[in-house]
Amino acid sequence: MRTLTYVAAIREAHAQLLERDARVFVIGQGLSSPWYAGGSLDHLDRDFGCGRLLDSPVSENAVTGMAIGAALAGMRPIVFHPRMDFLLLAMDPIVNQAANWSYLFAGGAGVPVVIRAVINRGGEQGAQHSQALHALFMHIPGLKVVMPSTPADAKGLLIAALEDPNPVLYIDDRWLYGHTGPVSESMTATPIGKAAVRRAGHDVTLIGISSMAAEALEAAQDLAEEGIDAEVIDLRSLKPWDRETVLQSVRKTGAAVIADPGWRTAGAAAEIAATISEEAFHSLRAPTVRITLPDAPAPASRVEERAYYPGSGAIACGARRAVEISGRQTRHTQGAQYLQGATA
Amino acid sequence: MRTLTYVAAIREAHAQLLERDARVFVIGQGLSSPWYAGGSLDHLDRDFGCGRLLDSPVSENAVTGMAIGAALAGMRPIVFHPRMDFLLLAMDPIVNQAANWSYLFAGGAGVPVVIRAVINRGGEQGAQHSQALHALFMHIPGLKVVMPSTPADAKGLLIAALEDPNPVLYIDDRWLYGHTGPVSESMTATPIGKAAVRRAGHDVTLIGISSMAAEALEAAQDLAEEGIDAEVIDLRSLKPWDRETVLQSVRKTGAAVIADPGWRTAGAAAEIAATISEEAFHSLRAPTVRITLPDAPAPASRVEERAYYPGSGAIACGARRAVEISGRQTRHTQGAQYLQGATA
Amino acid sequence: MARQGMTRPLTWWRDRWRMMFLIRTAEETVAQLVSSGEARCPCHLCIGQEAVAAGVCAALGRDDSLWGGHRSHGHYLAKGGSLEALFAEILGRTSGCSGGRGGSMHLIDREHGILGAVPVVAATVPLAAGAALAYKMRAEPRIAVAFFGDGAIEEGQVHETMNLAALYRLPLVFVCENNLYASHLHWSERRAADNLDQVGAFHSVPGFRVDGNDIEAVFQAAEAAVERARSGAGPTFLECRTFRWRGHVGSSFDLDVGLKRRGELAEWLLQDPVSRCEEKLARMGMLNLAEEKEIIREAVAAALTAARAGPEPEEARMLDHVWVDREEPARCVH
Amino acid sequence: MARQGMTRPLTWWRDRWRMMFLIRTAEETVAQLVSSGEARCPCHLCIGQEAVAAGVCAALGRDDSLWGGHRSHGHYLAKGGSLEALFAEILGRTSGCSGGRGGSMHLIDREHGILGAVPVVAATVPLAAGAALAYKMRAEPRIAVAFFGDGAIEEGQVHETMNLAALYRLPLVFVCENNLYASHLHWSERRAADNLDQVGAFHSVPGFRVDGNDIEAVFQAAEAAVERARSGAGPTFLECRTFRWRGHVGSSFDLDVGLKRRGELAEWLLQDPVSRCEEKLARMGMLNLAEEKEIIREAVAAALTAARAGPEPEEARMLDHVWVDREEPARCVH
Ligand SMILES: Cc1ncc(C[n+]2csc(CCOP(=O)(O)OP(=O)(O)O)c2C)c(N)n1
Ligand SMILES: Cc1ncc(C[n+]2csc(CCOP(=O)(O)OP(=O)(O)O)c2C)c(N)n1
Ligand SMILES: [Mg+2]
Ligand SMILES: [Mg+2]
Repeated sequence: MRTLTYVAAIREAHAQLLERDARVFVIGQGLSSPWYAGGSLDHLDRDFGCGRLLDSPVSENAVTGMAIGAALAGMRPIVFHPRMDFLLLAMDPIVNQAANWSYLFAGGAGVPVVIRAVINRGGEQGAQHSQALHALFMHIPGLKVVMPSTPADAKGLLIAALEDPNPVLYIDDRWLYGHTGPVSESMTATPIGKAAVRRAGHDVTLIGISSMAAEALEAAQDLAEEGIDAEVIDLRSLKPWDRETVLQSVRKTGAAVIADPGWRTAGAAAEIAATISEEAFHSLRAPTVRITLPDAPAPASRVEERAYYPGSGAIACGARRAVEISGRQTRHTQGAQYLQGATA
Repeated sequence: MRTLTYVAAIREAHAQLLERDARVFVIGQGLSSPWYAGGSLDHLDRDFGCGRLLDSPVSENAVTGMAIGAALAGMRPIVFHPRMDFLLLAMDPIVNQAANWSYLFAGGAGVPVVIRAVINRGGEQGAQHSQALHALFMHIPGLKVVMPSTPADAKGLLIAALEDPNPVLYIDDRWLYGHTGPVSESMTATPIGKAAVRRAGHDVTLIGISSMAAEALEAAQDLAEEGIDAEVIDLRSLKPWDRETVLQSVRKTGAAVIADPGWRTAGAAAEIAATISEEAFHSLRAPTVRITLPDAPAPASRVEERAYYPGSGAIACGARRAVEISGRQTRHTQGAQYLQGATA
Repeated sequence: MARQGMTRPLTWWRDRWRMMFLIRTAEETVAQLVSSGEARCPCHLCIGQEAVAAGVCAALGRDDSLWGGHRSHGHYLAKGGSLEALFAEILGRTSGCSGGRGGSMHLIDREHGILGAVPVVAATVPLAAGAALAYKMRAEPRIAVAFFGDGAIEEGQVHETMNLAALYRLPLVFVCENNLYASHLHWSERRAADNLDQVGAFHSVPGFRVDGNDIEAVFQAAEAAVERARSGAGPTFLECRTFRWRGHVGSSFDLDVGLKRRGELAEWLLQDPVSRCEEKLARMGMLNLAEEKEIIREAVAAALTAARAGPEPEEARMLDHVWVDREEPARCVH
Repeated sequence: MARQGMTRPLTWWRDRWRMMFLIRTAEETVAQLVSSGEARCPCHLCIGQEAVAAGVCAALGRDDSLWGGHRSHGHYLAKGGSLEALFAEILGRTSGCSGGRGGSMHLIDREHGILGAVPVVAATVPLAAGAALAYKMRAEPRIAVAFFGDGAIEEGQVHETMNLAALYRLPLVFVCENNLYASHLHWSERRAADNLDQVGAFHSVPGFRVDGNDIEAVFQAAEAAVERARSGAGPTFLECRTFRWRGHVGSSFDLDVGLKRRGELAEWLLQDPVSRCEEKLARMGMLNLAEEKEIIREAVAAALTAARAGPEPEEARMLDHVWVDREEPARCVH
């Protein structure tokens, strides 16, 4: 299969969706700008015309509401927010309207809208231009939330989001835009609600969300060198999330590390940790570790930014701790015992 | 001490705060209406004048922003939202502005604003007029969140919120307005971040939030009759929350039930459950039970409403389950064994 | 924009009157249900404002879409919604237009182009614009109408929507029912000037002030606005001045709520849109409406009886429809 | 509102020029820091727009408060903010005005009444109104000024705030720097008409259009608006028409961004507010500004040197100030 970057995969998904279905259009702030979409929408306006790429005024509330209304009138809109921070201006249409609509009217009307929001952090942008607010939306009944970590899923989940008859929040991360991977040329949806086991392992389960899934995979490689065999799950969907895959893995490994690019308190990782402790209570041999942002807004200075965003190192560290407490016989501990025996 | 209702305690706190400090004022939608504030602000406009009780147009975003600006200019505003649902229109000022301000400017400016929002549910009002969205705010660094369950704390936490130099979200619940209890006539603050142990017990810890703390206390009474001795903690503050009190109790009882008036997924109860499983892992003898709303918007019909809102019964049920799994020798199990022995 | 002097046939006046009288009778019935406690959900009655719903909807086609708010019983009926489904919804029955899930404040009937009424103030205004955008993109001759109150103008999203509607020349009509109050607050407690018809001027949305208790004036203004929208010329704003006879919510008259409501109500009662229409009918020779009234009253009573027979939801189905499970087969025009 | 014909002394013109030249020089310095990579945070330069900041702030007292947005270096300097603290902030030093926590887009200096500039478009507009409310409640003679761009008008909260400001007669001045673009979009891609000065009309906020590159015109309009606010007559809206020479963000010129930017820029370069002020000074006899310029350039260079010497934050203190721990002792006028 050919290789694409994450950003090219997003762009291709848009192009193919626009091509396939006349009901699809994109609306939002910055569609045609050289900055806002980071290449993910490049030239779509040229290829499909401004009539289907509406680069809108700065009116997050009304623009999001319009996308919802258009969806209710038979279109398949993608409403674009170049930063997730700006969703805070569109909470009424997203949470009060789109999320409730199906339930309110007893299924009489779904809202097939895709709300695309970008985690656009780092670069000393500071607290109002760095937020990863996915946990807020994970809490809301009636929404679906997806967070692809690979180019294939960046494409596949956008397709799935668009095909879903419900409001789906699609969250991509600028830090992943340069990542490469195989991407099908055809329009293959990644099923919403299904996690992906990126690496099988026996000693500990690493559950990664969005960019942290990629970091978890890296951590697993480092851990493997130390003889710790980690299973890596890329959650991909946050709502609904794939409890079965996660629980099955944790029941096997007995220990879990959750890596989440959001804040700690009442975040996505809390839900997963709580569920694990409820549903895999008797298999769990060590406390679940949450690797998250600290409970602080994003700083601007690079020094503080470096300390603020955890990566594969922190995940590996958490995994070592979990494995140690779990008392599992890993190749790592077996080796250590063997050496102890040899020197005894 | 004299007895007051919860609603009278809120009103008294407002009156005393307005009386004591010329910097205090109240702004928001519905202050002087016969409906919106449910008696919690009755006649304050008459007693303190419209200059200090600004019954505002329906402009949640700008009104909340104004309260924040006034706080930054030396006032001590209380901005009132008669339903928590309407906070969704004021997320930018609350989350992007007020919560970030101190951190953004390295402590150069705090935002001493109280954002008061009411959980106003039931009565067949339906999905957009029933929400308990506290978990969204618990996730946000820089905010404080309090949820009194008793008349004394309804007064004490409003005073504390106002005295705090940070933005504090004060959430009261209309279902508690008629509850009565002793309330000090003086202005005694309830410390933010301190839970209250409402009942000491050994077999299981019931942790209640807002109205669910009252339900938990009721559940404990029922459980006591069955010989289960529950400890009841009223969390009172959600952010920061009192980890120490909760963990100390769970380390003692080995089992916990969290009763939260919000949705389940990624809610407040998830954070508490996750923390318990991290920090009291080796003491925990049963999976923590979360008693929450189902992951569904609020229905309107009374039949569905009845099923939707859990109460003391569900809490007691969860507690029995936890106690049973924990294998703890309660008076209940001891009695059963005794009887078994007697009949053997 | 008014085309003065046009004479409409008696049937036109009779049909408008029928709709207004139907709304009035239905609302009085709801008031009784509220007073008796049989209806438990919050009900915001439009008694006194019937001409706005009836007049605007008379200018709409079935394919045009309507969006409303918390006070939308009249909009729903005028656009063709079923009386029984309305009562059933208010009584929390699964036979309600929203399956008993919404109550009075959440109404829908997609087959009649009622795409949704919900109680967050101003919430459906951008949604209506989105529907209008859909029609425009598909080059369909439909238009969308957003009904909202004077209070909604205080919400920023209405202004955002006006700009977007003008920019994209959307086939949209903004209908503001200015009943001078938002809940307990008189307009003068919420704005510096009484000029709601000017709200769109800045955004290039032409605005007109209409006597909202004059069914013909409302219809004329709506017809012109609808025509403008349908022709591709863009959105129009209508301020329909009116007054609600009952209180903000429920069946009470709120006589002591608000600045000067008691006196205002006395004056507005003289402007009853139903009586004004009856006078017109009388002038045109239709003097006796007793039989007509009886037919409508019976229809309303029958609808209520049928609604009462509807089943209450089953607890066990409480979690249905959090999500739409699949694309519903296209069962309606929208 | 302009008081035509008033002759201002040479010193007035010289002081205004000094401020504009200071802002220009500082911004050119920032542009270099961005180009060289020394400044890493997003910087939105106001080169070409200096007269708005300098003109409005000349009409303000130190106790008056200023609120800004993403493009606020000029506002900060004109209101008295420290050059060194600005550079230090941009370079992420703890000696920065925001302790290195904010970078270019988050500026504060409470001692000079700069209560905050943050990059969420329109976010500080309601905050400014809140400050104005505080002054009014305390019967202080202060006023608040909100600076924002033409794009901010598209955010509903600005309209909400205008209504509230008029209703409460707040001592507030809205200053809209209309540079014709919001990021890459020309006004004509965002609105149906070029009429921003009309935005307040509906809300009873008088509005004036001003040549934003004419320092005297800006000052006159601001002075009148400030006087109106301070006298208790309420808010005023000023549309200052101007143009940014550099691109939306960073040091590039964005020549190929936007509908017709290249041609527009060529025309607007001829309207350079600094040169126009220099011509005026020349006409008044002050022909040689070389020495003046040198002094300012040296001050800017010295500030940069001092800023560069500031310490970077310590990782270990990253969690400080999530909350304010206690009431800070009143260390400033606000
Ligand atoms: C966003 C929001 N804020 C506040 C409310 C509470 N509320 C319900 S109706 C109403 C007044 C609406 O007044 P108006 O728009 O004039 O409609 P009317 O009731 O007069 O028909 C308010 C403020 C709400 N429903 N939604
Ligand atoms: C709420 C919000 N939406 C979008 C953005 C992205 N954004 C940053 S600057 C800008 C344009 C602002 O234009 P204008 O107000 O005219 O100010 P100018 O840049 O021209 O000075 C936008 C849309 C933002 N910062 N905040
Ligand atoms: Mg009204
Ligand atoms: Mg601009």
